[in-house]
Amino acid sequence: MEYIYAAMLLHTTGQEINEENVKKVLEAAGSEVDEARVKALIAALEDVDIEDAIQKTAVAAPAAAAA
Amino acid sequence: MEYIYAAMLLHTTGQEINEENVKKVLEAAGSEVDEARVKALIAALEDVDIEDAIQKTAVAAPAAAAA
Amino acid sequence: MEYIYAAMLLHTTGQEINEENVKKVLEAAGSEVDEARVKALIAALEDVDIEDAIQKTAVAAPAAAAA
Amino acid sequence: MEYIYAAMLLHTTGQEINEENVKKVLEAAGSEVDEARVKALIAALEDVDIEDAIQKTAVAAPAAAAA
Amino acid sequence: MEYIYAAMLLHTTGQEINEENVKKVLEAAGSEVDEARVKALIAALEDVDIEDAIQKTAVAAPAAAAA
Amino acid sequence: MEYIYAAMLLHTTGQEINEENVKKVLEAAGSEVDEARVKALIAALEDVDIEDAIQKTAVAAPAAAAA
Amino acid sequence: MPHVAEWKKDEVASLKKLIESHEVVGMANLSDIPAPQLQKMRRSLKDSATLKMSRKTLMSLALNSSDKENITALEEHMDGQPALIFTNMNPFKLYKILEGSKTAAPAKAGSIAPEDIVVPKGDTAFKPGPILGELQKSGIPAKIEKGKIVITNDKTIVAAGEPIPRDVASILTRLEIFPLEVGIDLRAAYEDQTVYTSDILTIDEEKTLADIQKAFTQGLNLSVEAMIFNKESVPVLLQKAATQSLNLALNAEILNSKTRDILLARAYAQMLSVAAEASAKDENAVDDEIRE
Repeated sequence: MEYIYAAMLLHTTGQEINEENVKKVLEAAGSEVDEARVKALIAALEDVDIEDAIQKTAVAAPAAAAA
Repeated sequence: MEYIYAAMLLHTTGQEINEENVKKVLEAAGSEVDEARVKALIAALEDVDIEDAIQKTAVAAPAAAAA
Repeated sequence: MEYIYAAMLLHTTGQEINEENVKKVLEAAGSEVDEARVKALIAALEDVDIEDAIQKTAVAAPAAAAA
Repeated sequence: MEYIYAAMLLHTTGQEINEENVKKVLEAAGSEVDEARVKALIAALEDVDIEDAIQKTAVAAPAAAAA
Repeated sequence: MEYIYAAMLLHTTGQEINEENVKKVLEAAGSEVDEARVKALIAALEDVDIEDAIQKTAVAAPAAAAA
Repeated sequence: MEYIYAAMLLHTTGQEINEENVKKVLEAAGSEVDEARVKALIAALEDVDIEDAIQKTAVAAPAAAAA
Repeated sequence: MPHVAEWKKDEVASLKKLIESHEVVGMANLSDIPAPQLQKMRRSLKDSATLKMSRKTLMSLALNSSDKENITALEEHMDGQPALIFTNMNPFKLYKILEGSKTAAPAKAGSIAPEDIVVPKGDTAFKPGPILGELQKSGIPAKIEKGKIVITNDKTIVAAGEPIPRDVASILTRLEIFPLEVGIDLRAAYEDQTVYTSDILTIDEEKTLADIQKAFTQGLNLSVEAMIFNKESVPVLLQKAATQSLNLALNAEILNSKTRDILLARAYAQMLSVAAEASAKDENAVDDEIRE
């Protein structure tokens, strides 16, 4: 999940989710970065409103976490 | 939330969750770091089984949620 | 999902899931192949026991959502 | 299942699911193609809405997980 | 399903499930017999324990897998 | 079950489920036909909507799986 | 037949004619059917069957005079108030129709209970009075509650196959429980050298329905298991393939249009979960946004 965590981290801090930033975060976390996966991540997230995606999907999360 | 993501990122890459590492990740993500919060987080996470907390969560598929 | 389907197809026929094979299958299916996504796919699958990953339900119950 | 994956792949890439295309995909995946099975598959798909069948999965699968 | 019912019928009456018998049954049922499908049927059933297979719930399968 | 299978076969091929046809199918399957059972079957099926019964099964099965 | 009256000869001849001209000849028992009900049944059968009541001896004569092989076996099934039924429909179907047209009737002293007769628990319409004693005497657990006689437990008062005692019959009628069935009771039917008795003629429609569903399920199971493609198995196989593919994509964390939202939400949910545990230790470990 580190690629996704990196994206979420950048989303939370308000930074742009681009190749450079994702790589920077992953490297800071000591991860060996796979360029292809970074590219795929960026491509997949390009048109996505993360806030929206989380809200739409996360109904189960708090309940499950509380369980 | 960025503090938590940073910790999870470190957890996933297998790095130690200590002040230095958390700060490094947060800075890479362009975040201004609050030292007190980092300290509190690290202390609190000492007694938390992150893997366990992660496993506990469940996410419903959007289609399923809509059903 | 075509990249996943291609991987599943190769897995089922017992072929190696590598760049060349994935591309061959996707092209045969008339897909425009994005090299980066193929590479990302292969990288993501590298550490995964496919047989295992196929069986493990990755999405949570709607019951949880309702709870 | 390779015949099924071939059909799903063609469906996803928007290609027609006909004998020629299914065979092409299967051969690209290194599979020995049984013409009779391809014919049976195509005949069966004439009455089946793939999108519909797949959509049902999203709902059924998590429910199954709850069992 | 007529090919399957023909096979199940022969299985129940204790007759061999071979091309000749399957064709005979299908023709008696007024079906136009597709030789290729008969061959495919017989090939597919060769390695299957019919008694066992008819009991295995096909639809609930994902549930079982997930359980 | 051979009497039921014979009826299902005729239903699938679109033939009328009458004494003559059921007997023809059973004989083709090498079964010794008991006239009384054929007659009982026909009488029992007269008020049964096979298609409906099948549909109910098909619906019940995933529902059961989901339960 | 030297001393046989002319009308009897005519009746035998007419019965014989009916026997010869129908594929199916049934022997029924019309005991206990009130006349108006019998009229009604006769009318409803009009197009599909003919019902003829006659003396036993005349029916025997007619059966014995028939050329149909083995039809005299029907004589063994002359019970009560016998009648012959003539039809061309499947004897099983005839039986089904006749059974279906039976109606509930009050208990009669000495009648055999066709099944267990149960007095259900619950309120009765009776005000307190001597009937309470009568109920109790018949073995029905009754008491007075809020000014009414109430039956406290379900009670099987006559077991299947037992005769109904006189006092029980009267109580049942007063309770408006009608445990008997009246109607044309088809004892046996002849068709094509075979006499089918009522036990054989009984069709279990529910079992037939269940068998159909079983056959379909078995066929589907076999199709899926053996990967035989037909329009029933292919949707199941597609679902299986789609589920497995989705599982793989999610478990391998491969982002595409189908998995993206789920994976993002999963990361978020995991973060919340970790945050919840961290804040349980020290609430300053997390920021305000999460604490809300």
